[in-house]
Amino acid sequence: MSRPAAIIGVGQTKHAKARADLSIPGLCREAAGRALADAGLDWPDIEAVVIGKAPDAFEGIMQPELFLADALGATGKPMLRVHTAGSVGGSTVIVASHLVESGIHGRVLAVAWEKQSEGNAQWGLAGGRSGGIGAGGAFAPYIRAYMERSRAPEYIGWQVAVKDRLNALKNPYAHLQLADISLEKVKESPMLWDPIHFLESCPSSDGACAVVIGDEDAAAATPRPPAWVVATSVRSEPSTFPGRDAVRPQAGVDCAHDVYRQAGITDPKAQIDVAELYVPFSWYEPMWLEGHDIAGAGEGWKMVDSGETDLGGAFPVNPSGGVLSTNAIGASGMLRMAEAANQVRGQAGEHQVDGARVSLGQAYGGNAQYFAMAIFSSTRS
Amino acid sequence: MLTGVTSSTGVANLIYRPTVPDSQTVTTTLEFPYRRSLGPVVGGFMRALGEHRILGVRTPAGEVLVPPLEYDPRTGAALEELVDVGPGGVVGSWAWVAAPTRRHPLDHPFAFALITLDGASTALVHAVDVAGEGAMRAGMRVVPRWRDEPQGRITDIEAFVPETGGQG
Amino acid sequence: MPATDIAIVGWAQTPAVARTDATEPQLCMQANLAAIAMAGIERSDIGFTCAGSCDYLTGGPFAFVQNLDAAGAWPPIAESHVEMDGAWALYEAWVRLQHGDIDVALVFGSGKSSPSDPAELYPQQLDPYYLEPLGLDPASIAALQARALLDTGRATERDFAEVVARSRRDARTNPNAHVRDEDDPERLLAAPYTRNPLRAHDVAPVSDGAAAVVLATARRARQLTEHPVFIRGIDHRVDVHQPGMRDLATSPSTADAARRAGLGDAPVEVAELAAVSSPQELIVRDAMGLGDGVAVNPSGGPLGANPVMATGLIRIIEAARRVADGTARRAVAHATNGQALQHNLVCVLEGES
Amino acid sequence: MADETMMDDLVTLTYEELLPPNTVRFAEALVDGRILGQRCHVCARVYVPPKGYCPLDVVLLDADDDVEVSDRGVVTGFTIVAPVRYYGQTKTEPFVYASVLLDGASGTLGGQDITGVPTDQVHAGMRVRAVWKPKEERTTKGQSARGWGNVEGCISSFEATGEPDVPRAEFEEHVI
Repeated sequence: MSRPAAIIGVGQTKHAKARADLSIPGLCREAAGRALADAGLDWPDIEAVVIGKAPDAFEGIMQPELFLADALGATGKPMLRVHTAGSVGGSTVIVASHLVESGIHGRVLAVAWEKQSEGNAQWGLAGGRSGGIGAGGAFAPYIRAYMERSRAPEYIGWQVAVKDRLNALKNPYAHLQLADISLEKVKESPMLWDPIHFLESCPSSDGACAVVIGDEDAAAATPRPPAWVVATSVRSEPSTFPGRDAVRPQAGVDCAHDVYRQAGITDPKAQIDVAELYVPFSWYEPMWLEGHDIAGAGEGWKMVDSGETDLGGAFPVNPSGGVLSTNAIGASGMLRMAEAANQVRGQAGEHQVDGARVSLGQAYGGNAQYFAMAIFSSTRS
Repeated sequence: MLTGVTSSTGVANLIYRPTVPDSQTVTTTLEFPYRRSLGPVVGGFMRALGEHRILGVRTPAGEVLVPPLEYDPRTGAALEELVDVGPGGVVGSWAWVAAPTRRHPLDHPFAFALITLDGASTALVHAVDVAGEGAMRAGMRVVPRWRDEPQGRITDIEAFVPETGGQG
Repeated sequence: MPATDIAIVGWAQTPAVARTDATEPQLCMQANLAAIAMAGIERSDIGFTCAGSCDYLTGGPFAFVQNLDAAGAWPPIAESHVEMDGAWALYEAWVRLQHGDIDVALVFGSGKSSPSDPAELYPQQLDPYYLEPLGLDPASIAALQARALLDTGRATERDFAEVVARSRRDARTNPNAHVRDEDDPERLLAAPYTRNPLRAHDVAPVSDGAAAVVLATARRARQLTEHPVFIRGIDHRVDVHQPGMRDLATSPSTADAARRAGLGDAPVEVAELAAVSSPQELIVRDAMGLGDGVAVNPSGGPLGANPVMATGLIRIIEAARRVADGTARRAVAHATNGQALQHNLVCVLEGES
Repeated sequence: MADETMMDDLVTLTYEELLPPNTVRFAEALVDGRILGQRCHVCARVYVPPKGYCPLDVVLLDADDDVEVSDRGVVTGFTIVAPVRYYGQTKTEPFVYASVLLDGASGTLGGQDITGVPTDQVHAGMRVRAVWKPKEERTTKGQSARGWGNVEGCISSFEATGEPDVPRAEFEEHVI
C-alpha cells in the first residue's frame, strides 16, 4: 500500500552567523524557492507543506509556522508543524515522505529552519535561566564516557573537526569557511566543555533547508535525477532513566536497524556509499558510526583515524561539512537528508562522492534520544 | 463496549488532582531581547514610518497589500514593488478594549481596528484612540498619530485617530 | 483520498480544570493509560505514537520532551510530535497507518494553560513584525471577528449568547468540563463587554488537560471492538495569517476541508466544533453547511472546557463517543489552529455500516 | 546593498505554576535533611528526584512509593563548563557539572558541583557526600514545576569523601 517517494528538489540558504539581510519568511523562501526551482516547479504545484524547527523560544515566536504558512505558499493547503528537538529536520522530511507514500499527495514541500541570530540558543537551551550548560555541557559527559569505553585517543576529535571544515570549503552554502583549520588549531582552541574544544563544536547559524518530495509521476517529470526514499525510520526513548546507555542509545540502534532492514542492507559499511550524520560535536562521528552499527564497538574511531570517513575515503561522512560547519538547529537534520539525497542525485557539486548510489541521512535530538534516519538511492529498489 | 467519557477501565492508579490552593507555586519569567532582521519589504515599511509614510506592496493583479509582505499570501509569488498608501483610511471591524493589557500600545481604553488605508486593498490592524466606544463606528475615517521618536516599529504609529475636518 | 479505513478504538481525557498541580507528563500518562485500556491493547501493539503540545504554554523550550515519558518509550518507539493540537497528531498517525505495515497507533494532545495569561502570551503567536508588537490578544481578535460577522447581518449578539447558554447547559452534564455558570441568554446579554462586541463568556476559557486516542486499521479494529468508529474522511487546510487580508466572517479553509473530508456526502447528527468564541461556532457551522437538525457541541464544546492543544482532539473523541454509543450514525469533528480560525481540520466519523 | 534594517523585540512572559505533589514532598524532605526518591512498584527502580511516575513501566507513582536514599554516592560523569555569555547568565567562571548516583538510587542527580578536590582531579568513580546548608538557610524555593526537582535549596555541593574509587563497571549503565 506504500507508494514510492523521491526527493525531487533540494534547496538551502547560504548559511551564516547572521542573515541580517533577510526576514524569517525571506530566509525560508530562499531555501524553498531553490528547492522548487531544482524540481522545476512553482508554488501552485505543491499540494501540502510540512514545516519543522526546534524550540519556538529560539526566535521568540510561538508556532511561527502560522505566520509562515502563506509565505510558503500553503494557503488553501494542508500544513503541518513538526517539532522533535534537534532531529526535527529529519523528522520533517519523513513526515512529508509519509504524505506521498500514503498516496494522499503527489508533491509535498518540506521546509526546516532556524534563525538563531535573532535570539540565543544557549539561553533557549537553558530554558531562559542562568547557569545553562548548552548542548555541549549535556553531551560532554557522554563523549568522555565514549572515550573511556573505546580507549580512543583524544586527537580523534580534532581529526573530525578538521575533516568536516575542509569539506565545508567545497560547499558554498556552509557557514564556516575555515581554510586554515589544522589539528594544532583545534587542539589549542579554548576548552568549552571538557573534553570538547571550541573548534570541535558546531557554530550557531541562520539557515533554512527545503526539499520537494514527489511520487513516481512527479519524479518522472523532474528535470534532474530523483533520490528515491527507500527507507525511513524514527525512534525515541525517554531522556533520562536508570540504566539508560546515553553513549549508544538503544533508540539509535533500533532506528538504524529499521532503515537497514527496509533497504535490504545487511552490511551498512559496505552497502552505503556516503553518510550525512548529525555531528554537532566532533566525537559524535565515531559515536554514531558505532551507535548505528556501521562500525563495531570500539572501531568507529579507527575509521576516522584511518581516513575512511574522509571525502575520498571508503565511507565518507559529512562531505558537506556537516553540523560542525553549519548549525541552524531546526534545519540541521533536514540538511543531512538533503545532502544525502543530493549525493545519490549526483547534484552535490564539489563535495560529490564519486559514483554514490546509496546514502544515509541521520539526525538526532534532545538528550541523544530522538532519531530520524533515511536511506536514499539513485534507483528504485 | 465503548462507553464512558474518561475511561478508567482496568486502570487502578488514576490519581488526577483537581484544582488545589495556591500553597506551592513557583513563578518564572522568560525574558529575552530578540533582535529581528526585517529584509527589504518589512524593512522598507518600517523605515518609511520614520518619514511619516505608510507603504504597501503591489501584486501583479494590481492589489495593494498593507501591511506589505514579501509574497502574495494567496499564491506565494514574490512581491517587491512598494507603493505609498494612506496615511488616512477607513475603519472596518473594531473591538473595544476596556482594560488594556501590559502589552497593548495604549494604557487607556482604545479600539483595535481593521483599517483600510486609502489606496490599499487589505486592512491593517492597529489601535484607534478615541474617547469612548461610542465614538467608534464602521466607516469612520482615521489618520495616524505619529510617535515623536521613531523606533522602526509598527508602534511608530502610536494609534489612529479620527480625521478632523468633517470627512467621513 | 487513500482507501485504507482507520478506526478509533479507544480514547480518554483527563477532566479539564482551570488549574491542576499535576505535571503535563502526569496528565498525559493518565490519558494514555486509560485510552490503551479502553482499546484493550498492550503498549507493545502500538506501531506509531504521535503527540501534540506547545512549549510556550508553560514557557519551557523542549517541554514536550518530558511528555515522551507518558508514551511508554521504552523499549524505544516510533514516535513523532507536532507543535499543534492533538487533532493534527491524529492526522499524522492516520497518514502513517495508511502504509499498511503497522495496525495500531497512539495519539495524544496536552496542555497546561494555567501558568500563563493568554492576553500576555498569545501575541507571541502572531506575525512578529506587524502584530506581536501591538500586543494583539486572542479576545481582541475574537472581537474583530465577531463584529465582522455582525456586520454581515448573519448573526446578532443574542445569537452569541444563545451559543454560550447552550454550551454551558451541555457542559453541566459533561464531567470533563468546568465552565457551568450562568446559562440564561438574557442575563448573559446583561453582562458588560470585555471586548465590545464580546463579553467575557463569549470567549472560551483556557484549561489544563490531556486527551488520548487509539487508532487501528479496520481489520484490527474489528478484532478489538464490536463498535469501531471509522474515520470516513479527514482533511485540513490553512488560511492567510494576517487578519486584515481575509474575510474573518467566513472560514473558507473549514469549508474546503469539510468538502474534501466528504462531509456533504451524507447527513450528520452530531458536530463537535473547536470554536473558541461563540461567533466562531456560527462561522464554522456556516462553513460546514450544518443545518438546524445537527446537535452542535453536545459536550459543551470549548466554551465549557478548553485544554489548549487537546481541545481539537477532544472534539474527535466526543464525536466518536456519540457514534460508538449509537447517539449518532454519522458525526463530524472540527479542530482549529492559530487565531480567528486560521487553520482548520475536519474529521467525519461513522459506525459500522 | 542589502537591507539590514533591524527591530528590537524584548519579550517578557511570566509563568506561575503549581508544584506537583511529588516535588513538594521532595522539597520539604530536603529541608529536613533527607533525600527522597520514588521506587517504582513494578520494576523497583528508584527515581531521584521523584517524577510521580515510572517512564519505563508507564505507571503513576504516589506518596506510598516514596523512599529515602543516602546523601552519599559516586560521580558517574562530569564536565567542566566554561559558561557562555547570554542574556540573564550570571555565571562567569568555569564550573563543574557532575552527575551523582546516590546510594540507594537507580538514576543520577544531574548538574552537581563537586568540592573538596581541585577541579582537575574530579573524575568518574570518585565517592562523594552531600554538603548540607545550615538548617536555617535551607529552602523549598527554587524548585521547578516541570516534574523533576532539584537539591540546590538545601545542598550546596557534593564533596569528595576520600573513599576508594568505584570501578566503572559498577556504574557503567548510570553515566547520566
